[in-house]
Amino acid sequence: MITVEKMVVEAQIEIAKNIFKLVLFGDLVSKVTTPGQFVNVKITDSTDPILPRPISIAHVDQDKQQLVLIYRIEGKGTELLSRKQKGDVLTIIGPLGNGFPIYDMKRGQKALLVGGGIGTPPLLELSKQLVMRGIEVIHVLGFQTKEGVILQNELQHFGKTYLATEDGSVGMKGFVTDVIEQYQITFDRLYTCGPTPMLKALEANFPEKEIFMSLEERMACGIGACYACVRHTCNQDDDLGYRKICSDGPVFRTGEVVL
Amino acid sequence: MITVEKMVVEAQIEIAKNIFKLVLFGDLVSKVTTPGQFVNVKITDSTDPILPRPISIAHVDQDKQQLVLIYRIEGKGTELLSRKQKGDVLTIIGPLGNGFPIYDMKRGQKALLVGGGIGTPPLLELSKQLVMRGIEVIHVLGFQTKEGVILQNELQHFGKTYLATEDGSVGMKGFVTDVIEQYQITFDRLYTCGPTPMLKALEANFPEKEIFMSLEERMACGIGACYACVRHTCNQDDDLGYRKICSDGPVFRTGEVVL
Amino acid sequence: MSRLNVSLPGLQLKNPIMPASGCFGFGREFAELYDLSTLGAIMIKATTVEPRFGNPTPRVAETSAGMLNAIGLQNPGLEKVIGEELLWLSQFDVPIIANIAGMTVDDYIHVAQEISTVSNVKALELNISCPNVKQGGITFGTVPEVAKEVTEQVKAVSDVPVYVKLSPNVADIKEMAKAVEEGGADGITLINTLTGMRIDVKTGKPILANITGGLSGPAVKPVAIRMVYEVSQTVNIPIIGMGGIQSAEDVLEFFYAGASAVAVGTANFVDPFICPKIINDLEKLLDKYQIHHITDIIGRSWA
Amino acid sequence: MSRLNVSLPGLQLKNPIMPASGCFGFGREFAELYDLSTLGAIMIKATTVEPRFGNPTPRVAETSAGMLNAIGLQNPGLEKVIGEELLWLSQFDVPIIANIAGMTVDDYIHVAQEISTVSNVKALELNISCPNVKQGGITFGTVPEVAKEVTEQVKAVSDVPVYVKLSPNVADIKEMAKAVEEGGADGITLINTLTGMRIDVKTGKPILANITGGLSGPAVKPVAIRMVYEVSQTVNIPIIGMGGIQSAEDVLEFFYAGASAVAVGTANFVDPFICPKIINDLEKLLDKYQIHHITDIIGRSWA
Ligand SMILES: Cc1cc2nc3c(=O)[nH]c(=O)nc-3n(C[C@H](O)[C@H](O)[C@H](O)COP(=O)(O)OP(=O)(O)OC[C@H]3O[C@@H](n4cnc5c(N)ncnc54)[C@H](O)[C@@H]3O)c2cc1C
Ligand SMILES: Cc1cc2nc3c(=O)[nH]c(=O)nc-3n(C[C@H](O)[C@H](O)[C@H](O)COP(=O)(O)OP(=O)(O)OC[C@H]3O[C@@H](n4cnc5c(N)ncnc54)[C@H](O)[C@@H]3O)c2cc1C
Ligand SMILES: Cc1cc2nc3c(=O)[nH]c(=O)nc-3n(C[C@H](O)[C@H](O)[C@H](O)COP(=O)(O)O)c2cc1C
Ligand SMILES: Cc1cc2nc3c(=O)[nH]c(=O)nc-3n(C[C@H](O)[C@H](O)[C@H](O)COP(=O)(O)O)c2cc1C
Ligand code: FES
Ligand code: FES
Repeated sequence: MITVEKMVVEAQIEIAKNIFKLVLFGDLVSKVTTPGQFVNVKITDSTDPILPRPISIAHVDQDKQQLVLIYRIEGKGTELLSRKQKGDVLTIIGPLGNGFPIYDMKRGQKALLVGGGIGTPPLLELSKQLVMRGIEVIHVLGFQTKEGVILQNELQHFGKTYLATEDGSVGMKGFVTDVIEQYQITFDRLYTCGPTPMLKALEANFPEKEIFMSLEERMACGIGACYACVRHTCNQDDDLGYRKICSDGPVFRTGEVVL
Repeated sequence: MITVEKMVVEAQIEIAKNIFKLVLFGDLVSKVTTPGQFVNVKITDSTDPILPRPISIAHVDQDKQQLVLIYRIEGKGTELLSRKQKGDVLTIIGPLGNGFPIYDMKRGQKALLVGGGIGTPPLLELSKQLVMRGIEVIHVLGFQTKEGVILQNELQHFGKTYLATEDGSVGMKGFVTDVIEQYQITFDRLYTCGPTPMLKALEANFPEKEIFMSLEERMACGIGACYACVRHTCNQDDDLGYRKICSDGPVFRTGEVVL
Repeated sequence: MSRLNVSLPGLQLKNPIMPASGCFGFGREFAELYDLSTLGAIMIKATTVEPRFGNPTPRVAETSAGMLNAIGLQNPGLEKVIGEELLWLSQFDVPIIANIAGMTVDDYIHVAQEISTVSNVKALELNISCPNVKQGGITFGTVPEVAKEVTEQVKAVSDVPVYVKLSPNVADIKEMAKAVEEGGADGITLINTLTGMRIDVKTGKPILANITGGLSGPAVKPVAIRMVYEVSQTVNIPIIGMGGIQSAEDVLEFFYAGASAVAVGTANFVDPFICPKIINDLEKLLDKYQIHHITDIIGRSWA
Repeated sequence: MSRLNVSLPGLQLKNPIMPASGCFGFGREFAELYDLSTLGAIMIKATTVEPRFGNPTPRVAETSAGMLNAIGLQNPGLEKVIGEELLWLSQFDVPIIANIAGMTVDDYIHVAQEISTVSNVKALELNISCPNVKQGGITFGTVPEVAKEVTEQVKAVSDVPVYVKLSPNVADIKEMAKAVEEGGADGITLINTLTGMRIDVKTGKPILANITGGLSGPAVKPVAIRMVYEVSQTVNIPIIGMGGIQSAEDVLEFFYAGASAVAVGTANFVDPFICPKIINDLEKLLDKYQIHHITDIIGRSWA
């Protein structure tokens, strides 16, 4: 059930250059069902900026009624968000979308989680929940440089974690696909979130594998009403011919929508 | 010299229902020359609201580099202003306008200061400076009800202070003009700030007296550039035919501009 | 006794608040949030004869106090709208205003004829002004003669009253309003979006794939209020006003300007509960300003 | 070597930033704040043959991310503008663009003829679009033939290049631009304000004494960008763009859209130091985005 709630900021920490971890408290947490869902964050009560910002839920703690967002400063909205402090209140619309399917994986199976840059956060909750269900997880994370690396330690906790950076400043020099190849990583299913070129490369490299990827698009409503965030389906005979990233996704199986 | 400065909020206190006293700290204070000048307060860095709000300078402390604004919540801007707390920063444009002329009054002369409602604040600094120059001051303040009364104690400190309220809940029931008549208050010069009907009544009741009144108008620039705040001159043969309230005023001698 | 009910051609509204076309889909998403029967009416997404995918993405961009959209009239087409969406909506006690669009006059006639026979469709809203449709659509909304003509032809086939939605991208809105009134319109809705554009400073390229889009939100409210004020004094048919409404105070502003009901668009994206919230606040605001009935204040700002 | 200098008909600009007409008076107030010679140019307040007091107050109202004004072309009249204001301005090393207005074509001719001979006036800006002048003024700005005609006649008498300032209150800005280009305009400035209105919710009455006013500020920027984008690809004369500029980033957006220089209006009221601030920031922004010279990016958003 989607709700609109004034959630309270419990903490805000800069975990890497311009990347922040925001801990929010409120009832809305109890409505979160799957890793990979997101929320729409209304950053001010004013009209500047007017639209809410979609941010993935990185972590949920039902006992403490907390959820964690991890975001990078991109423009005005995220910059303003980064100035919020403990005790401040934010209007949150959510939880939104359908997350990563996990219930059909079987104990003992192996999941590869591939994160690219600021696409990594939703994999944290996913990894936790997979491990809780007895799934083996391996992480491959790609960043541009050392400075952008996030969540390595946290994910390490749940499973083996490889790193790649484009400039080689830490981990392997190259892309996530290079890491997977180099270490000949095998898996039953691949979950991923990150920039489109990365998603395309993964899709191309593992045409026979089951891959679930979380997508992004400019949004307005976040709930499926405005048709801002549609993608064509790959299947031309599909009854609808499109999917909305916000409400049908943001997670899709490869082959469902055109990247 | 007009400057634009980020001034620091040192205190914000609700001194009557919806009326606040805001203490600001900064260099700009040293530029204030006359009681009755005002500042333009940019309440947020955002575009909501976009225009700065003109507020009279109620009190200046050059030693502490402080100035005091006293304002009532009228709409969005003043409501947002009232939420500012110690340590917050506000962009202030000022000092603006020409205040009440005081240097031509002589020691021992008697000044009557008449304030109507939220027009009272600029009289505080005026009263202080007049007294410092050896002028005798008498205050007559008019409010709608007891709840709206402000600055009575502060002004009392400088000179005799009479009160009128429309509903008679405190002081004399009636208007400031009733008080002046009732107590047969005499004076050499009258200074006033308040609603236009009050200013008109004073002008009509004391046609032979020297009266200086502070006026209000919707403003944009506050510095004389946009022509938003003009009034016709009473003298039809005046070279210009108009005055700008922001930069030629806000204080005018009666008979200079049409009320 | 309600102080918010309003009677307009074809429409008995419990209250004068309705979501604007294109900002509420066909209501399904909002039905999970609140009871749609609380709404005065629902203006459904523009319906065309054939299904339309619309424009490539990005389709939205943010602006100061507003947003641009270039959805491109995406909709499942007349058949599905009638067979699925309107049928589904019939479970709610709420009149539907069917927003219809097309590339040709024949398209309009076709959609109007069929959709106006559906039982919960109580009025049509002729979208002659959508700035995002490239093939000719735009001229419908800016040339009085053409607007009049489409209105006449749609009126001739419609089973229900016809409201014409005007574009603000014109030099003289009164002229447009008079033309559609002459064409037989039962009411006017305005404003649709102003054509605008944004460029990404990082890339130097337009943000919207469609390059230009329609500007909506609080930024356009002063233009909307002005047009409602002008049109309401020019024609004798009622106006449903819209453009930047975010609060019950904004609703009053539209009524003072001359509107008889209002629609809420962009604000649904900022707060999905905004319509019930406004309905709720409006009643309180009538008390505050000692207004007996909302209809008492229509056009109060006129000289 | 400057990376900000721009050459336009009649104008050698140190930088492409100038205050917009009506938002800077005749510069006197700002001269007390900073050296006017730092500006690219100054567009002075509209000048008419006779002095004008303008409209009754209130003349301004705030809107979401914008403001309405109905100043009504207040100015001291041609004689004083030349004899006092322009003379005073001649102490600064800055070209003046004289914004001229009138009720009749003869008025325009009269003002143009005289003001264009003043030595620091390097160009005229024909204000055919001021929405606040009631007597006929408005139609100048919305009918292509009339706009062309005024342009021709003013061109015929002017000693300096003529820029025509277009009104955004039209259905097709390209048509207007073509008309004034045909009329001989040396450049186009746009946009003037959009006509809007606000009503005071407490009283139910219009806030502006003039009822309607011109909308400016960030709210209108998307409309301005769209029009600069359209017009710059339609005509072969340069454009000075304006509408909602608040920052150096906004300046880049206008250049990408196709402007060759820009004017800053409303923002001068929000921060009187905004023009020098933008000039200062712009240089840094060129570094950030690795732009060699500001003129390199004119029209970069075009397909
Ligand atoms: C489903 C989803 C989940 C996301 N999760 C995260 C996350 O966990 N962490 C994170 O850092 N970022 C995430 N993003 C991206 C994030 O929404 C944008 O970085 C953010 O909206 C930028 O806002 P801004 O005001 O800082 O930038 P501006 O450029 O000023 O924003 C202007 C407008 O563009 C939109 N916009 C800009 N960039 C993007 C983008 N990449 N995707 C969608 N809209 C955009 C904004 O929402 C806003 O409407 C997610 C996006 C989506 C769609
Ligand atoms: C020279 C001068 C001195 C002033 N001194 C004081 C003071 O010391 N204390 C105080 O409480 N008020 C003072 N005012 C009035 C004060 O400026 C307004 O109450 C305030 O601007 C209202 O802003 P708002 O956002 O709360 O109201 P809104 O109604 O939301 O404001 C909307 C717009 O209208 C303008 N506006 C609204 N009311 C007024 C008004 N009465 N005068 C001018 N502009 C107005 C605002 O500035 C803003 O641009 C003064 C006004 C002037 C011109
Ligand atoms: C995303 C979006 C889609 C829209 N789609 C339509 C549409 O299909 N038909 C239509 O007539 N108007 C459409 N509009 C215009 C709105 O109905 C409304 O006229 C306009 O947005 C102004 O109101 P607002 O400022 O409250 O949004 C759309 C607006 C938005 C923002
Ligand atoms: C108070 C005010 C007065 C104006 N007066 C004039 C004028 O005299 N002549 C003119 O051509 N434009 C005038 N304008 C329009 C501006 O020059 C400019 O075109 C418009 O405001 C858009 O720019 P902005 O959004 O940066 O303000 C005026 C604008 C404002 C706000
Ligand atoms: S953002 Fe509105 S439908 Fe997806
Ligand atoms: S407010 Fe601009 S001239 Fe007075």
